[in-house]
This record gives sequence, C-alpha cells and structure tokens, in this order.
Amino acid sequence: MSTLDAHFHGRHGAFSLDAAFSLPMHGVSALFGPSGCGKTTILRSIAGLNRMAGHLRVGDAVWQDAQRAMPAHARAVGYVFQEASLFAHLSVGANLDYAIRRAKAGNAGPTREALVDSLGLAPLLPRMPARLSGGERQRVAIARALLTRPQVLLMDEPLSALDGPARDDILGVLEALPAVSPAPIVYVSHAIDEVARLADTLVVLDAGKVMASGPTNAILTRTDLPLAHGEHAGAVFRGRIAAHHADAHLTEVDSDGGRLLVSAPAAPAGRALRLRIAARDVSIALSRPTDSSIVNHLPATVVDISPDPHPGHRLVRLAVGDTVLLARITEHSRARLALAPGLAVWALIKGVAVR
Amino acid sequence: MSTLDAHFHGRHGAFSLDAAFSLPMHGVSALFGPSGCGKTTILRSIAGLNRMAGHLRVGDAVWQDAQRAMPAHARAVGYVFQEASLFAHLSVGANLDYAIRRAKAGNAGPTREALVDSLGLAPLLPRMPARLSGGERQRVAIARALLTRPQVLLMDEPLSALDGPARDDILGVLEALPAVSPAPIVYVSHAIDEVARLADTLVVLDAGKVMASGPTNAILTRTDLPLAHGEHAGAVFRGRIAAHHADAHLTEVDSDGGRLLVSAPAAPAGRALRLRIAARDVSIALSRPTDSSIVNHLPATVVDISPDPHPGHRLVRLAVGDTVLLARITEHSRARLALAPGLAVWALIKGVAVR
Amino acid sequence: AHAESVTLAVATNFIVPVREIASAFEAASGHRVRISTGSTGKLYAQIAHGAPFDVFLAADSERPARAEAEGLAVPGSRITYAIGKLVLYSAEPARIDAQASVLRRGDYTRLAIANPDTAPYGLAAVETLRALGLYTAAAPRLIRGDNIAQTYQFVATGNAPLGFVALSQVIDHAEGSRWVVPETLYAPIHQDAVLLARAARNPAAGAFMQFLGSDAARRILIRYGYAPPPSR
Amino acid sequence: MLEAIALTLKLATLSTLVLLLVGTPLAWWLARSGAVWKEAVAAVVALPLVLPPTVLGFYLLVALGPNSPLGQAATALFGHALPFSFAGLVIGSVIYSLPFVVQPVRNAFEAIGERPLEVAATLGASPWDAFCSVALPLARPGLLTGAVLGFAHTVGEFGVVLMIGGNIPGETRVLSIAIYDYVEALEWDKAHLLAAGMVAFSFVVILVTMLTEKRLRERRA
Amino acid sequence: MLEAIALTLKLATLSTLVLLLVGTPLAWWLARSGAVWKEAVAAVVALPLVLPPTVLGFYLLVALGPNSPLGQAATALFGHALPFSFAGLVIGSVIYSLPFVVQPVRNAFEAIGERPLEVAATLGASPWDAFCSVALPLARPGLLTGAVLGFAHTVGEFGVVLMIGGNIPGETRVLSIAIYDYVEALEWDKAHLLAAGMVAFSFVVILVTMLTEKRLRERRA
Ligand SMILES: Nc1ncnc2c1ncn2[C@@H]1O[C@H](COP(=O)(O)OP(=O)(O)OP(=O)(O)O)[C@@H](O)[C@H]1O
Ligand SMILES: Nc1ncnc2c1ncn2[C@@H]1O[C@H](COP(=O)(O)OP(=O)(O)OP(=O)(O)O)[C@@H](O)[C@H]1O
Ligand SMILES: [Mg+2]
Ligand SMILES: [Mg+2]
Repeated sequence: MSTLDAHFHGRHGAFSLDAAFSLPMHGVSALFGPSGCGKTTILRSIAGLNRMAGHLRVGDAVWQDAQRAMPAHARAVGYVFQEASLFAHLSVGANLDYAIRRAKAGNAGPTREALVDSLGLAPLLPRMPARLSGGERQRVAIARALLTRPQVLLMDEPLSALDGPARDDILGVLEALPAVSPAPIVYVSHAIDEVARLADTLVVLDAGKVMASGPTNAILTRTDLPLAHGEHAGAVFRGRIAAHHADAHLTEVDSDGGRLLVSAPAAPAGRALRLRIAARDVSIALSRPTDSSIVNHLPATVVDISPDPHPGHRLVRLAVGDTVLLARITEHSRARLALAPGLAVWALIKGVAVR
Repeated sequence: MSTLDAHFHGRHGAFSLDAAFSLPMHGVSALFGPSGCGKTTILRSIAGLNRMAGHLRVGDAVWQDAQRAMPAHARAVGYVFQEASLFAHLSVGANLDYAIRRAKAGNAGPTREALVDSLGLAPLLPRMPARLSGGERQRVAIARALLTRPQVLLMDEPLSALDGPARDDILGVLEALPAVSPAPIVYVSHAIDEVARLADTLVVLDAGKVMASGPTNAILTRTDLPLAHGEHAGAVFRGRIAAHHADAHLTEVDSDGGRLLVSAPAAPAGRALRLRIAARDVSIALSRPTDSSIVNHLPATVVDISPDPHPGHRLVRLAVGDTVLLARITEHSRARLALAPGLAVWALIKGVAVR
Repeated sequence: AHAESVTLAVATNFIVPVREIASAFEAASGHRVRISTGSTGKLYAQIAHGAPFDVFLAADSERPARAEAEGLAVPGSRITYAIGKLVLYSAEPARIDAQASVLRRGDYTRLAIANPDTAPYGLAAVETLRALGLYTAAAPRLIRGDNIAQTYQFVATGNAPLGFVALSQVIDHAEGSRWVVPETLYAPIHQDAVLLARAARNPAAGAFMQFLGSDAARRILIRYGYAPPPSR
Repeated sequence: MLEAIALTLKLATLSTLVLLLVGTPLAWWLARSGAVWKEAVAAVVALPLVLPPTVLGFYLLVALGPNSPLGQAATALFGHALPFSFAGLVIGSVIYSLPFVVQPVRNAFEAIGERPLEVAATLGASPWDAFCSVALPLARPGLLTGAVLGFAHTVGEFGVVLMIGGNIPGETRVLSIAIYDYVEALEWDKAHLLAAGMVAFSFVVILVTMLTEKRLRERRA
Repeated sequence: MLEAIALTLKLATLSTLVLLLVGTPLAWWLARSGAVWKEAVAAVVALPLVLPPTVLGFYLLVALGPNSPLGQAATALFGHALPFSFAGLVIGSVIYSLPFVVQPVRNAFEAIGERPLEVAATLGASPWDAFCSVALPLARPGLLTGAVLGFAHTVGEFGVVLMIGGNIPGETRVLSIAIYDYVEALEWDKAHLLAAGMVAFSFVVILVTMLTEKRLRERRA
C-alpha cells in the first residue's frame, strides 16, 4: 500500500493528542496548525523520538503497533529539525559522511555528489558548522537527511529560524526536492504561505486533533477552516505551460480555471506548474476592463460570500472553470457591486505565483 | 540640539566600518541593510558594547569622542536584543525590577504599572523566562528596556526570532511605543516591511557604509536604491482621518495624494495615520473603472519607469498629489497601455495598510 | 646457601640504618633484601591483611608482640634489634644547655613531640616531661608530629624551637643544640623485630634475623645513635 | 572527639568560604581574561594536586615557618607564625582544595557567555554590580559543585593538616587526623565508628546539596 | 628512583584510562537517567573524598584483603589477593580519584542536551553508536578536564597507595611515596629534587593539555 497511516494518542503534561491521518507515499504532505497544536509531537512520534501510544504503518512496513515500536534509529526516516542540528564537532563534509555510513541500504536516493551539486554545498564541505549562516546550515541538514536514504523525510518548520533571503533560498530548495528524492515529505508548518507553496496534501490540526485533511486547494479554500481567513489566504492549483513568450518574459498557462499569463522562467510547453493566487490579489469586476495594467481577467461565478475576521471585509469564493478561487474585498465594494451567489463576474488577478 | 550624531569607523576582522549619520531625537529611525552590513556593530557601538573608534553625541551629551568613551553601563540606552536576553535566574517581575533599580534618574518614561498594563504583562509577572513564548519574552524585554528610562532605545531586529502571530503582536507593540515613551528609537532591521511600518527616518547601509539617509518615503521610493526593488517595495506617507463610517468599517483619509478609503478601527476625525501602499497592490488604468471591487482610484501622473530585478516587470513611479507611489506592473501591460513619463493615468489601489 | 630474597617491613624512622645493615647482610650472605617502609601502625595493618613481608622491624615492642600473639608472626621469633635514645633538640645553637634549663624555665613557645598514642618516642617524651614534673606546664605548648620524622621536621624548619626527637636523627648534626635525655627518665624504647608467619621457611629471613644481632649490625646501630640490644 | 568534630566542621566551613572567596574571582579571571598566560596560571592552580599532601604540607611548613620571609611577615602581623594555628590550617586546606573549586566555577562562568553581562550593562549595571547580580546567580550550579567538592575534600584532608597543624587537640586536631590516629594505634573499632559517622554525615550533606540544586534548576527551566 | 618514576607514570596512565573507562559510563548514566535515586549514587561517588586517604586505604585493605569475600574471590581468580599488587594500586587510585572524573564529565554530558543524540538516531545511529560518535566527541572538554584532574590526582596520590600498596620497590613504590620517604628519612635534598621534577613535569603535562583543548575548541567555533 502506498500510504503512511498513523494514529497517535496520549498525553504530554496538560496536552492531549489524538490524531489519525493517512498520507500518500509521494509528494509533500503538510501538517498545519497553530503553535502548540501538536505538530512536532506527531513528527517526533513518526520518527520514534517519543513514546506516544498508537500505530504507524509506512508503506508495507508496520513501524509501531500496540505490541511493539521500532526504535528511532531503526526507522528509515530523514529528519530536518527546526533549528541547527548539525554536529558541531564535524565539518560539513563529515556531517554528510556520517549519514552515508549509516544509510539504509536498499532504498533509493540521490548520491552525495548529486546533492552537493544541486544544493551548492561544494564550497562549504571543509567548514565547521559554527561558521555557516542559518540558510547554509539548513541546506546541509537537508542534504544529510536525504543521504540516509529515508523512506519518509520529516521536516519540522525548517524555515522558521531563517529570515528574508535565506528563507527564499531554502524554499526554492524544498520546492525542488520531490524531483531529487523519491521519499515522501511530511512537512510541519504554521505558515500558510509555505504550505501553499509546497504541499500537495494538507492535514489541519488543532489542539491535538485533526480538523480536516485532503488535497491542498480543497482545504485552503474551505471558508469553514481558519486557513481561508489569514493574510496569506488564497488558492493553489495545477496548470500546464501552453507557450512561453521570451520577449515579454511571460508564460501562458492553461489551468482548470482557464488560460493565465504569468511571469515564469522559460520552460517547454506541457511542463506542469503549481499556481498560487492570493485572496488579496483577486479583485472582482462586473465587466471586463480593457485599459488596466492588470493582465489576467477570468470569467467567474460567485459561489458564496463569507465574513472575514476583519469586519469591513468579505471573503468571496469564485468558481473559475473547475477551480475555486478566493477573493478578499471590502463589504463596501460587495454592496456597490451587489455581489451575490450565482452572479457572473470577472476575476481580476493582479499576481500569480508560480512554482 | 535634538539630534543623535554618530560617526563610527574601525575594523572587525575582515569587515571595515565607516558610517556617519544623524538621527532626530524623536520617533523611530531605522538602520536598514543586508545581513553583515554592520547594523548590529553600529548599535553596539552606540550602546558602548564594543570599542569602535569615532564620536557620538546624543542630544547635548557627548558619549564618545577621540579622547574618551563612556562605559556601557553609564550610557542611558535601552537595548532590546535580537534573541532572548531575559535573565534566566529572575522571574519576569524581577527582570523588570532589575531595570527599575538601576534606572537613570531624571529621565522621563512610563511607569512599571503603565507598561505592565499596555504590554499585557500582568499574568506573566511571576513566571520564569524559560516558561514564556518567544513573543512574550520580547514584550518583557521591551518593557525592561523602557524601565531604565533611556535617552535612546536601541532595538536589534526584535522580530527576527519570532514567527507569525507573535511577530504581528510585537509589531503592534512597537507601533504604539512612541506614544508610550518619549525616547527616540533606533531600530535595526533588514526587513523592509518592518521598516515601512515603523520608521520615520531611514539610514540605508551597505558593507559598512551609509548609502542614503532621510525621511522614510523619500528613501523607499528612490529607484536607485535596492529598497524599491524587493517584494515588499512600496510607499509610506502620512494621512489624517476625515471621517469614519462605522457601518462599512471604512475610514476616509485625506493625504497628500488625495482622499483614500481604508479599513481602520474607529477613530475621531483629525487623527494622524501612517499609510502604506505596496507597489504590488497598485495597478494602473487609463480610464477610471466603475464596476470593479477595487475601492481606491487616484488620478496620477507617471514620473518615470525603471527596470525591476524581474525581467518581465517594470517599476513605475506615480506622482499622486504631492506624494510619490510605486507601482509594479508587467512590461506587457506597460507596452499595452503605452505608459510613458508625463502620462496622466489612474492609480488603482487594491490595499492600503494603516497604522 | 643459594640466594633467596627477604622483604623487610621497616618503621620509617629506621630506614637509613636498615639500608646499611641490609647491604652488609647482602654482602655477607648473598641473599637479596627488599625494604618497605611505613609507620608501625600502618605496617601492622598491612601485615594483618596479607602483606607480602617477611620480617617486621617495628619502632616499638608492642605491635610485634601483638603480631606474635595473633599468629601473624612465628612464635618466639621476636627480638629487640635496637634501643632508641631520646634527645631534646633545637636548631638554634645555644638554646639548650647540658641541664636542659630551657625546659624548666619554660622559655619556649612550642615543644614538638611525636604523637604519644602512636609513636614510642612520643610516649618517651611524655614520660620524660612527667618525670621532670614539667608535663602540665608543657602540655598546652605541645605540638605532635605524626611520627618522629615529622617531629624533627617541625624543629628543623624552625617552626618549633624545641623538640624531643630521636638521637639517631641528629647524631651527625654539628649545628644546633641538644640534650640527650638520661635513660632513667623514660622506659627504654625497645624496637622489636619478628619473623612473620609467611617467612617461617624462608632461610634468608631467618638469616637476616640472625644478622640483626651480629656485631656488624651493632656497630652500625651505635653509629646511628641507637643503643644495641643486650646481647642474647 | 566532640572537639575534633566541632573543629572539623569549623575548618571545612571556613575553608569552603575562603575557597569560594578566593576561587570565585580567580575562576572569573580565568574564564574571561584574554591574557595568553592565563592557562599557565590555571595549571599552577592545579599543581597542589600532584604533590603528596604530606609533602605539600612540608613545603608549606618551610614557606610559612618563622625563618621564611612569609613567616616573618606573618609574625610581624599576627604575633606568631602561621603553622600550628587554626589560620595555618585554613591556608593549607585552601591551597590544597583550590583546584576543585576553581575548575567547576570557571566552567560555569564560561557557560554564561557574554550576553547576560552585556544585557546587565545596558540596564545600567556596573561591572561589579553585574558580577554580583547576574554572573554569580547564573553560575550557581558550578559554585555549588565547587563548594561541595571543596567541603568534602577539606573534611577528608589530612596530610597537609597534619603537617602544618601539628595535631593539637582543640586547635588543629581534626576528625580525619583522629581517625588516622585510631588506625595507627590499632584502635580500629573507634576508627570504624568515626569513619562511618563521617561518611554518613557527608553523604547527607552532599545529597541534600545536590537535590537542592536540582530543585532550583528545575524551577528555572 | 627511575623505577619509581616509571611506576608512577604507569600507574597514573593506567589509572587515568580506567578512570575514563569506568567514570564515563557512570557519568553518562548520571547525566541521562531519570532514576530518582541517581543523586544518591552521585553522592556515593563523591564520598571517597571525605575519608582521609590512609583511612580509605585501610578500608580498601580490609575489603580486598585475603579474609574478605571480595579478597577470596580475587584470590580464586588471580591467584593472589589484590592488595600489595600493582592491580590493587590501580583499584585504590581509581576509587579515590573517581569524583574528579565523574563530576566534570557528567557536566559535559549534561551540556550536550538531547538534540544531538536525537539527530544521531534519525541518521540511523544506534544508541551505542551515537554515544561513541556524538556524545564522546562533544563532551571532549569535560573528558579532558576529568583526565587531567584524575592524572594529577593519581600522581600526587599517596595515602591510599601507601596503605594498599605496601611501598614495595619496583611494584608499588611510586614517586609520591618515594618523596615522602625521602622527607621522612631526612634526605631533603633528594626530596626537593624529586618534588621539583614532578611539579615541573606535571605543569608541562597540564599546560599542554589545556592549550591543546583550547586550540581544538577554537577550531570548532
Ligand atoms: N515534554 C513535554 N512535556 C509537557 N508538555 C509538552 C512536552 N512537549 C510538548 N508539550 C506540549 O505539547 C503541546 C504540543 O507541543 P508541540 O511541540 O507538538 O506543538 P507544535 O504544534 O509543534 O507547536 P509549535 O508550532 O510551537 O512548534 C504543547 O502544548 C506543549 O506545551
Ligand atoms: N567579533 C567579530 N569579529 C570579526 N568579525 C565580526 C565580528 N562581529 C561582526 N563581525 C563582522 O562584521 C560584519 C558586520 O557584522 P554585523 O553583526 O554588524 O552585521 P549586521 O548588519 O548586524 O548583520 P545581520 O543582519 O546578519 O545581523 C560582518 O561581516 C561580520 O562577519
Ligand atoms: Mg513544533
Ligand atoms: Mg545584526
């Protein structure tokens, strides 16, 4: 079976966990939830670093059940911790070799050379970890985790200790990971923008319980969940390159929602892309504008309109082809345009993020 | 004299610093620049924590000149460090009392009660620092720094160790600080959104040198500086409440650029506000749209058009009344609309952030 | 006789003469001698717990007797191998006259003796003071060395102006002043030796016990300030 | 015997105090100075360890005796030389136990790092104020380890004390010497009794100290 | 005299090795166990400190002597009881110096924290592998401090060795006893020479160790 099935339950002081979920054995699955909801506890339980009761099956192998639990070092996981976790007494190269010597034979995975190359580690190899920047450290930690040839790669907020450029750097590395390694990734985060960029599957947690789980866009656009109400709320869906216009640096992308013009690096037609459209970047017009700098105009239908935590705002779900977009507008505008479910409108999209 | 004048020069290993600047003795002044440009070094020099050569005058008092340098403990600074700096052996209350007992007599400043109240510290007072969240820790550190009754409050990236909600929480606290304490704030950051929200004056640093300094918006919209080219580029300017419409939760604001409709909490007319308009939230239209959900449309004139790091994008400076806005649009749109300096257009503003 | 080896357990204060006696014995008999030293009490404790010693040369007569009584030694093998002489000594040249009047005058800050509970010279010093009727006066000023060697160190370093030490320790000292305590003032300091049980059949050990009473050994003893034992 | 017990407690307590008073600034200097020769000083502090205590006592006897410059200075000051006095015992014990105090306290000071002291300075604390109000409380586990090792070592200390103290009942005859004397005099029963009492007492003192420290540390975490 | 020097080096080296072999697992257990009574064990380890060395030696003599159960077991095993043999010396030195090794090593292990060991486990290292490949190298400063203190203490150690070893030339007569004997035999010149040599040698050993450690630490930072 190609799923990871887990059910953990138990207590940690005042905190009680009871979470069951099933994740595909490929791509990125994110555990999302507010601070203290139990994300780290679950990840540590998967890795065998704490003794939560429950059971855990990874593909065909049972790692934990009522009778027995594999010890941590016998589980074929790679674990990227939130903060620095390189061995201070070993150089970068020796940190990598440490993992290689203990790699699970038989599993597939990238070679040392390939990783050094793709993560740009060559100049770092002789250095000691104390002399690396935060971003460099996380890149090494990711390479090291992959070199154990894990069956599952666990990442606990690998970006939260990083800022600005280092964060962008690692996000790019993470986006490319599925191409580098066959191991599925279980990614823990409480930042919705990271989740939107990376995850194919989403498990939403709160206070130790699973609130919802499923494909990313289905979860992101459910207005009964908190994810649709944050600053970074938006929709995520797949597209395919139709054509690239090198002169304008623009790419035409076909998606379930129609054709979009996006800024993306040159790539051959047919290549799959992930598109993200933030609720704040979507405006609504009753007629198609002709002389505006806004490039993308899609015909859409209003699905429903929900309140937003900000009292003057509304969250509008728009059906665009087979896909649902979110738009955040003011109640003032909603009233002026007399928006209501079923109305045919134009979605004006100021920005599309592409992976 | 009501300025802080500094000139520091010297070496730190391979790094060489030679920075002179003058800051007003009120409001928030930000030192902005990339990692390693010397921001922390300058802040530590102001506090007397390292021995950089140079001179430093704070208001009427000379803190350092060629002859002598006041020791750190004699300088009336409050210092909020980047990461945890609470005394681990003292409770929150005792941390505050530590500062009070050593406060510089004679300087004005908020009382313990006032700070406990405004920063919501009451439930934390008996706790030990190890039991606080990151955000709680920084709030206590800020209160403690203010209780020394400093003449200058120095803050070294007080948000960089925080994430999501904790970061928003502290940003709110920082925005309110000038109302709480008369001490000018020297704020170090490499995050342009923080700087835009907080700073009245900006000093841009690079590789140990001052690249530019002046009022925030003047610096933010200079396309010859790197600040206009980041994801968070935008304009910052002052406005004054004209009217508040409680039913629509909207506020009418008069600014140098004209009248804007913004979401802001109820406040009396005449109250001053800081408005931030991100370059990515500004679209350009040749005619005024009538049926769009975009609320704010301002008549504007194209000042100039510069390239953007992203090859398909352009950065357009728009004169709106007496103020300059930035708009980031695609070259595709620029060409389609035939934008050129001097053209009269409409600036469509999707979002206005308010402090 | 072919060469055997004998291990001596010797009270520390006797270490210098015993080395000379041992070489004389080795030269005369062809046997080999190994010397271990320690305080008499320590050596007794070690012997009681299986120490590999053949002959026990104690600084007193009590502990060899006890070793004999407790079956640690060959019965009847105990002999007195030397008699110690007590001397009042000062590192300062004219401090002590022939009458030891400094004692009677009480003209000193401290008087060093060996610990009377553990060292025979200490006991002899106390006996002497009592015999002179000076003990009560001296008691508050007494300082006690762990053994007679430490007592001598107190005096030699000037930390104690006076001290009761062994004649053997100062016999070749030209400087300083001394009063050899008349043997009538204290019970004789018999230093006894026994043949230990494990050495009952060690010919070298027996030979060494014999040699202790020889003229050669007696000459050495006298040279080092001991009285030789009464001839058997 | 009660005399010896009282004296031992007095000596161990006083020596521990002096050890902390002398060892703490020394450890502070070793932890924070940039001087190149400080490791040499650190090595010198450790040296009393390598000499047999009786031999160390002998050299102290020579160094502090009335004929030495130090001894003459002491005589001028106190009216008598230091050996065979309680003060001399304290000095001997302190020199002998110093490494056990300096080492853990230095480690503890080094573990504090720069930051808390910089914070204290920005809060207006002078270096001395910061040392007392920040460095000392933060280094408490190390100070406690040092105090326990120093105390225990002084209680068990014997060679130096015997040599420099002269075994004067009520003044310099401490418990360890008393036990030693009983062993020497073959009064083993008494030695057993005293040794057992001493071990039990020390066990309780050490255990209580360690548990208290643990409790305090947990409060802080 | 050369015999005594060689014996001392052999004893100190071997004892330091045994101290590390015994003290390191013990320190590891003390640092990481959750057992409530571990502080009691820690206090027991510290206890040899409070007994005068000679007295400690006396009890070791009793405990290991041919009449004790332990001694009889040893006799059955090795053909002779342990006292008065080199092996006995090593045992005595180890027990006496154990606290000086266990304390700093325990502190060093505690300073490592959970994280590096968890990281090692996720990289596939078994607990034993992680102990060797992560915990030991990270605790190196503590191990070195422990080794230096243990070495120095064994070199200077004397009371225990004298009691349990019996001062047998070439077998149990180490340098410290030789110096002691010279002092006792009033051959002070020889004592001065030996003591000076020993102090100088130890100074060099300690200094070199400390400087090496410092260099290594700086490389890591
Ligand atoms: N060892 C522990 N003992 C007691 N409580 C614990 C322990 N570890 C975690 N907890 C509690 O368990 C809850 C879940 O913690 P966990 O670290 O899994 O949260 P999280 O979702 O990872 O949060 P964050 O986003 O802040 O990392 C929290 O309330 C925390 O206080
Ligand atoms: N103690 C030091 N020794 C040597 N170089 C130093 C030292 N402290 C800082 N530097 C160097 O000085 C430069 C400026 O450091 P500084 O900490 O002031 O930068 P910054 O602008 O605060 O950077 P960041 O945003 O990363 O905090 C850096 O290149 C750094 O490597
Ligand atoms: Mg977590
Ligand atoms: Mg900095």
